[in-house]
Amino acid sequence: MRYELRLAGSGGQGLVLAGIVLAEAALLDGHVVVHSQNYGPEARGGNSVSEVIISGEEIDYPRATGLDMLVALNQRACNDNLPDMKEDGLVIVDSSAVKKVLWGRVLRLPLQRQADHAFKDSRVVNMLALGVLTAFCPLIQAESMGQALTSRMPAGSLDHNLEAFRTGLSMGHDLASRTHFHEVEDATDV
Amino acid sequence: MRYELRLAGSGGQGLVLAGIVLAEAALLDGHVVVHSQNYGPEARGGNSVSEVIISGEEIDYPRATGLDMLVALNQRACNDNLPDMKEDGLVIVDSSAVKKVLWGRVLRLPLQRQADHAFKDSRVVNMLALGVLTAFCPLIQAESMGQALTSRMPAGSLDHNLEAFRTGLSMGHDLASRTHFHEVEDATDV
Amino acid sequence: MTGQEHLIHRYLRSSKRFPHVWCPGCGIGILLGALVRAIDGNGYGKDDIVLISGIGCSGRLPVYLDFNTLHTTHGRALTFATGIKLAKPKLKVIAIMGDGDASSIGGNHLIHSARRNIDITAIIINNQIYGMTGGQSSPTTPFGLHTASSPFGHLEHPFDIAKLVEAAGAPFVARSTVYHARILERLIGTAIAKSGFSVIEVMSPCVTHFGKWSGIGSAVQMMQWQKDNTVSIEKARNMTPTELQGKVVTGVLIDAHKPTFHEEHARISREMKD
Amino acid sequence: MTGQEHLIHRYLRSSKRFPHVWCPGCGIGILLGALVRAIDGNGYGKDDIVLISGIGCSGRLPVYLDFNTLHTTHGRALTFATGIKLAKPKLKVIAIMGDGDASSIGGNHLIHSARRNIDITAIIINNQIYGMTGGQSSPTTPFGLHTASSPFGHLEHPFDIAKLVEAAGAPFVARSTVYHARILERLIGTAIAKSGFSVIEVMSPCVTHFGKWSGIGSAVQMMQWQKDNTVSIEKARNMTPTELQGKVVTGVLIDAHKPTFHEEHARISREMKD
Amino acid sequence: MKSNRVLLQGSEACVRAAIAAGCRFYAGYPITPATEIMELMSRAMPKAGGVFIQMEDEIASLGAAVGASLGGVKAMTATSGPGFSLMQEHISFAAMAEVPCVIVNVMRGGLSTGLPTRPAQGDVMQARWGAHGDHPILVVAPSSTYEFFDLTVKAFNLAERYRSPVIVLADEVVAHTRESVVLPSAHEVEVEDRVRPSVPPEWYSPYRDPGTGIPPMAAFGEGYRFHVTGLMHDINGYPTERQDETEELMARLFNKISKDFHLLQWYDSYFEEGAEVTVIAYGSVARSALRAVRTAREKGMPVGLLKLKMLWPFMRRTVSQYLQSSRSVIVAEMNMGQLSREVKRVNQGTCPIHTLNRVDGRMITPEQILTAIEEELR
Amino acid sequence: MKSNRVLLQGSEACVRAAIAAGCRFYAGYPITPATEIMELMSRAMPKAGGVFIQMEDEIASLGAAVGASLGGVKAMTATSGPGFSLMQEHISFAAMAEVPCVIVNVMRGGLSTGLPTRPAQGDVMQARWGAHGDHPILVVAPSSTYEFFDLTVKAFNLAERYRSPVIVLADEVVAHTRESVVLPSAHEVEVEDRVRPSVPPEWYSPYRDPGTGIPPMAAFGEGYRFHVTGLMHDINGYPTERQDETEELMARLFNKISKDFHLLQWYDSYFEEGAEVTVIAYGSVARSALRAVRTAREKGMPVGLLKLKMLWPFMRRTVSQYLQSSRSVIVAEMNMGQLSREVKRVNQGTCPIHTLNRVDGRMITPEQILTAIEEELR
Amino acid sequence: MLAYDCVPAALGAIMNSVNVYKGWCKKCGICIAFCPQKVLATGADGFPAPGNLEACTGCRWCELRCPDFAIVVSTEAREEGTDEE
Amino acid sequence: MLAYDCVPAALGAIMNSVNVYKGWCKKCGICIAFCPQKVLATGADGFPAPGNLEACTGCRWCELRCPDFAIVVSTEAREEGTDEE
Ligand SMILES: Cc1ncc(C[n+]2csc(CCOP(=O)(O)OP(=O)(O)O)c2C)c(N)n1
Ligand SMILES: Cc1ncc(C[n+]2csc(CCOP(=O)(O)OP(=O)(O)O)c2C)c(N)n1
Ligand code: SF4
Ligand code: SF4
Ligand code: SF4
Ligand code: SF4
Ligand code: SF4
Ligand code: SF4
Ligand SMILES: [Mg+2]
Ligand SMILES: [Mg+2]
Repeated sequence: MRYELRLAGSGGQGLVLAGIVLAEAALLDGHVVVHSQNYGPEARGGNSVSEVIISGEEIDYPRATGLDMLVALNQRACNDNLPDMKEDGLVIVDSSAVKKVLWGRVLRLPLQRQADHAFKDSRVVNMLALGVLTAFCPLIQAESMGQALTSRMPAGSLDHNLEAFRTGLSMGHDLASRTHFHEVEDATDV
Repeated sequence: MRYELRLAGSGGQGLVLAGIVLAEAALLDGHVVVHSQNYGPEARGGNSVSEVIISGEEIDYPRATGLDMLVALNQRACNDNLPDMKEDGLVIVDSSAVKKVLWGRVLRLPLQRQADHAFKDSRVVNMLALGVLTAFCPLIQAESMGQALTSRMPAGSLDHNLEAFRTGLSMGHDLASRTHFHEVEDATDV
Repeated sequence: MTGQEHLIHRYLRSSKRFPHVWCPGCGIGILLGALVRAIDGNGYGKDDIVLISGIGCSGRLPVYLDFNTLHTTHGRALTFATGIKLAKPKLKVIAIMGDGDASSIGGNHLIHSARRNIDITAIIINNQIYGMTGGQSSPTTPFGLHTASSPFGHLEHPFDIAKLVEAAGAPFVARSTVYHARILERLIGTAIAKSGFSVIEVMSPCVTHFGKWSGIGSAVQMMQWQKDNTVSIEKARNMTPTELQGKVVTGVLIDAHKPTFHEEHARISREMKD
Repeated sequence: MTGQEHLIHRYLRSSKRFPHVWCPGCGIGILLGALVRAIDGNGYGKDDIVLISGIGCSGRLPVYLDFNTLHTTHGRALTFATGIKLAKPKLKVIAIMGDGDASSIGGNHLIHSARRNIDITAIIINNQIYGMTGGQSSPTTPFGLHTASSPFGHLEHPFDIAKLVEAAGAPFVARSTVYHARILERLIGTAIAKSGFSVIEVMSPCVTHFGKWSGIGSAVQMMQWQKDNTVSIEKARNMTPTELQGKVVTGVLIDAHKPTFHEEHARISREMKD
Repeated sequence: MKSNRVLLQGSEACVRAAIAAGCRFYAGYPITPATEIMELMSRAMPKAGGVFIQMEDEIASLGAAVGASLGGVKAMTATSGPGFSLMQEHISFAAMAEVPCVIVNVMRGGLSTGLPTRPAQGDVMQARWGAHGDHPILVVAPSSTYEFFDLTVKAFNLAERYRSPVIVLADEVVAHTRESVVLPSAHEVEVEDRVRPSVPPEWYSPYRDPGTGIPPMAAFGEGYRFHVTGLMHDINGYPTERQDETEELMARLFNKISKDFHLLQWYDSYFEEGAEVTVIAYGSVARSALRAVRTAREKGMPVGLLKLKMLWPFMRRTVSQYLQSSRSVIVAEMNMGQLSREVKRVNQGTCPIHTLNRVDGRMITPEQILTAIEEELR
Repeated sequence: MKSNRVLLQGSEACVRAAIAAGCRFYAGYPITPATEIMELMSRAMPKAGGVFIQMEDEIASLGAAVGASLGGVKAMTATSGPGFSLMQEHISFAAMAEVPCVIVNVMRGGLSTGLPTRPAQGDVMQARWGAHGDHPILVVAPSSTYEFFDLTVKAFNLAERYRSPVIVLADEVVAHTRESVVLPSAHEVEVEDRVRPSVPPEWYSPYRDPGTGIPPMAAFGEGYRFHVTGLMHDINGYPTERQDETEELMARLFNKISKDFHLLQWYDSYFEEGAEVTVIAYGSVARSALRAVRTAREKGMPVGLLKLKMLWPFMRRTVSQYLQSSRSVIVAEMNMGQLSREVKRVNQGTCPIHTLNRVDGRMITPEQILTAIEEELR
Repeated sequence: MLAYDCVPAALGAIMNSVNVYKGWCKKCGICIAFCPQKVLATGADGFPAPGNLEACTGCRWCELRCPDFAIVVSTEAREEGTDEE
Repeated sequence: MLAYDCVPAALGAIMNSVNVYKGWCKKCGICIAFCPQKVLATGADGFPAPGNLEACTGCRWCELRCPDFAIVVSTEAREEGTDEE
């Protein structure tokens, strides 16, 4: 069993931290885990990628070989990473930033909007994403995520972030309970 | 035909320059020539060695393999270099500085004394040595030495040096005309 | 039309992707504008200018400009600049360096270029931190500041770069800030025109790292800081050391005359021919 | 018995071959004597002293003395010294460097040690030339001097090393000559006792090379030159720049206080424990 | 077990290992992708009672580390390619003066400034041959967070045991990847310390062979006053040009390590049994290789993996065995072919050697290796 | 003929060659035993209308030389081991930015400061592998005053032809020995110059392959404004991380030289006919070897000598031929065995290879080689 | 996609226009903060937008201090403001 | 072979002796040139030799400035001379 997730977006969206929290949670759940991030050509700006591999046994190759889940927060991040999906992988996108997704199992959520409006803090988009993702990832317990967040986030902003995470989680659960996927839904959507 | 000479003494006695003049003279006489000098562990002080190889054909190995002639201006220089002599090689020493020479064909000349007293310039000892050596070296013309000296010495001190050279030369010729070698003359001289 | 729009676009490399690589509010872009205006104002042709940089955020500057441009190794811009200047003395050689680049790893080349009086204009973009590698302390980081490599407060004392190059022999030394963009432009123009080793220390906000560690904060706050803490050399002359505490003194700090290395070398070469 | 005979022999390594390697009349030996008397005078034990040198004639000094001695690479003595000082702060760390060693290839470490205020005493033996490699010009060679590497006259301007390290932040800077052996000894004693980066520039005749190229000549003439061209800082203060032209100003040039790096580091380490 | 598992970047493991191994001095200069090690050290050293200093450049960093080691404190520095080039003169010094120290080189992409944020293995030959003059060197190469810990501890031990600079040759992937690992606790870590002199100071010669080839090492300031130089020296550390002394020193420098070659064959072997093709790899590429070999075995292909953990001295012995037992060998590296040259050197023509190289700043993938395996077996 | 013969030190020949080859910029820093080259240049450059500058160190020296070359002027520097170590970062830069320049390393004894006034050949591997990251390099090794002239001229030509740093690896014996030689006159020297762009500036891409692998090179300040960087770059010199562009650049950097391997087999062969044993040597050791082989032939022993004049790229082709035609090979070097590793690498087990090494700062003597030959033939 | 957000000179009295190129603007806010006349404000999209353009003196400080060459002032009649540095 | 060329303190008034160790002396002449009392002169063998030892004040300048530790002044009663630097 090997489960691969990738969070992709722009630098500054906190995806590296989100990936680490995710990895930490998986560790708490007793999994073997590897996290890596893509350092773009420039330390700042540009796209940012954070990747987590969860497994029950030693992880040999530490990079994704077929993504079970992709969270993409902008169009380019989505386009660039779709080729790495497993056939039945799940793609979660921010609905306002990602318009076109040539993929079957897609979830579109207004993550950035939620962050900007409900939280008045565009930076919590990573926590919302983590929440949604947790709802769909079979290997991660929400409690472990809470614990991981607590240990990795600065105390001052913890509550705020936890709240965003929980919001994301319920958005996810909500969606999970009513989602049916149909193949290549975007094919006509060009 | 390969003829090897070595001048050995202390740093500051001008032996490197003497060697170069010798090599230059050999060149003027149409020989193939190699000159090398031994840089001691320190740039200054210590012993100094200047070596010339004269040949009619390309010189492969550029270091002495058996000295035809050794000029030694102090005892240590003499001791250190005797092992490199060819069996029938000629050793020329400064008689006041070198007391003991375990060698058959030895010439002892008061070179330093001559420099100090006749020339009131201890530095011309190298020129005196060159002169003597020329008298005994079958491959070098005295005229070529004069020419080489002229091209390699600073104009200001040229006459002075030429004079010392000529003095050495006549000391050498003088000696040459009356020298008979007997084997290991110093054996009893310890 | 007086818009900078046309001026800057005459010099930007259209083939490079914009916006440029620097963070929002980073001072390097402002310096770039001032540099272009200074060069243009002095009337140099594009082919007359060589722009050389080391490695760092500041090192990324030359690639954007349509001059002869060279991005070298960390700390060594001035060594390459020396070679180019001597190979082609007619060229105006400008070296762009970060504070770490110029005064940490490259400190020796800086003082020797000053001593030798090589005809180069050295523009040191002093953001008081290592920007490119992520906010470590540099030789100009203030004592006590917490940074990525001084988590308990910086234990070292900063260089006064201007004083250092003066002591090393630089005949022209000036300092300004990107807030003072117009003065900066004029100082750069003067420095490039000046023959000999000229140094301009440009205080520039690293919003991302210095802003974070110093607590000054945003780009606007960092620019405000520059505005509030700058004193011109003319005013500074009448101020006491206590009054000057914590202030950045700007303007032309040194302006002297000294024969340059390539003039001297040309002299002996001429003598050779005669 | 007051003879130096006993004092120096208490410190010379008997296992080394004497006379030492330096040329007749070379000033390095005189400095060595002064250094030993200063150390002895301060009452340090032999094990308290680490003597570190770079490469050059001056670099050959430590091997003769019965301390902890380290002969490093050209220009880098201060980097090793920094490591030793921080590893063992109780030790008195003295770096012996030539002018080329300290200010050419090693210039950066010199200014950074000064800036950082590492508690090291730097003794720079300034003979204004590269002795060891045979008389090439160094960063302190006078403008115009013909040397083995400036056959048409030196085209570069010399550093004022004392001024340079002052600008870099050194809290103690002094200068003397080997002619003034007693004053030199006292200055060295003061510098070693002083906490922080202390620099002593020692003017020392390179008889063989500087003597030859400058035309000053023999050891005696070079010492005479030192005698005739030296002005104490006290006298110099009342002299005009014109009067000071060509003079070597000696004495304590800077004496300030600044916390040292290892004190600061010890402070944060203590804070860590609390 | 769960409670001991931590999520650590390779760089973090390296720093913890250094502290566990007794390192109490770090001097460095930031450079991608080795900066994390420096930053972590800036926190860790004061906490551990050691000293952290950011130097003006990499030359100074290694100089300071060697100085600290002479002061009796275990010391290290970390850098990447450009900084590693600058350290070469001092590596040669440390080898000559026999000063233990650990240098981590986190390899990044390309020559010159190259691809600073991307992985490569382009400094393998430089780690062996980058410094002037003949000298031996010890180089280990971790392939995971765990190995970064393990081999850093061992690097310190080797440095102390052999009085030698030791290089930890990591790559960007190993340094930056976070992995769940169980690290040994402090008391489980085996730590070696340099042998200190047991004789009184008067008898002490810092470079006299005690029979092992490795002279006991006194620290400065502890009563043993001695001389250290980068010049050729005699047993007392004094400069010499004597032929016998020079020969003796050079022979000892090489022999002190070569006598232990058999102890320095550090590798892991996977699917050795019946392997007709052996993949040889090290560093992060060994991870891709393992995945590829696993897949191949699942498909029934007779393939094994030899993962080298020590690169220099090159393990002729071990590699030769695999060359003899294999029908062919694939050497996969993120460079133009560096360690493969050594494999060829010791091969003596018996076994076909195929190289798989990549220098575009991307990891070699398991698919690439699998393809190569399939070609070998076709 | 007599009148053309001059007595010249190797260093003097090197300087004359540089000037004949068109060198007009020298930046350097004194170091034994390469100081003579610098001192001679300080006189020669102003006379030739070029520029001489003594820099603050070796890093700066090579930086300035590369800068001058970008300004369109042929440039060189010279140093010895410790300084050569310091130059490695800039060698890597010159290789990446493809800037022609010549670096002379007069090898001296030992690692670290070692034996400064004595000869060695300890930097052979460093010349190839001393700088970080993969890159090709060209290295020639003279064995006499004449060859120091000849190979320095050729080094400049190679640098210009391949837009590459080129290293002249001399040793103390070759640099300091004075020999009577006949040097070609200025017009007899064949000089190559870098190809300059023939297209208008608008069309010019400084790193676009024109088919030969070597892009024409414009000088700064002559109308072709372009960008040069040590980062991985595209055909316009702009930084790139793209895989295709990186791969293309790396491939071109290697291919531009490897395509000409057959032209780069520079050697002299002596007593080839019927040689059962071949001695392989280079630099001053080749002189001892020639003497030994001569003596051996006089005694009737079937021995030949292969003197290598180009060390890197290693002449696999030529050496393989000799490995095939010889019953055994002796590689003699003043190091612990460096080039012999390459001989072994290309050997593939067919021919026994014996090494003759010496690292005490003394030349290998003809007697030593003769003894080795006799042993081989016994 | 992104274009010049060009506010043309008003008719008659006011001769200046202040143009922000959103494709390059990074929303650092410097132009807004340091306009001596407080002409600029943050627009709804986060980009700077001229508020009271009438007040603009054409001093060009916004342009000179923009790190991204994303703002351009066009002025036909007025002189540039004096330095207020 | 070479030994201290020891000139002992004269009886009575003069208490100083100036010793030159020829094994280490390099004949640089510094001690001779800078003796304030001109006590030293070049001997026949080129080494420094005390000429008029009576004049010696025991100031030790000869010793302090000898680069080779080859000269030693022994003084029992007198004070060292003051600096004349
Ligand atoms: C030899 C070497 N050492 C270290 C680095 C890594 N490095 C790149 S930029 C930089 C410092 C940047 O700081 P600064 O010079 O102040 O420029 P800034 O980024 O602040 O503009 C460092 C240490 C390098 N590229 N090369
Ligand atoms: C890296 C390196 N470059 C050059 C040298 C050669 N070198 C040895 S000593 C020296 C200069 C000596 O001059 P200085 O430092 O003034 O000392 P001095 O001999 O005058 O006392 C040089 C260039 C070296 N040993 N190492
Ligand atoms: S990191 Fe700092 S210096 Fe670098 S671009 Fe960002 S703000 Fe500017
Ligand atoms: S060369 Fe100069 S500095 Fe060196 S020992 Fe001789 S006199 Fe002294
Ligand atoms: S030109 Fe001046 S007044 Fe007008 S908007 Fe810009 S800064 Fe404000
Ligand atoms: S200063 Fe420039 S980048 Fe910043 S907000 Fe204004 S227009 Fe945008
Ligand atoms: S002690 Fe003084 S007076 Fe006596 S000989 Fe020496 S220098 Fe002269
Ligand atoms: S000063 Fe010393 S070395 Fe010089 S002559 Fe006098 S005793 Fe001899
Ligand atoms: Mg900076
Ligand atoms: Mg000097």
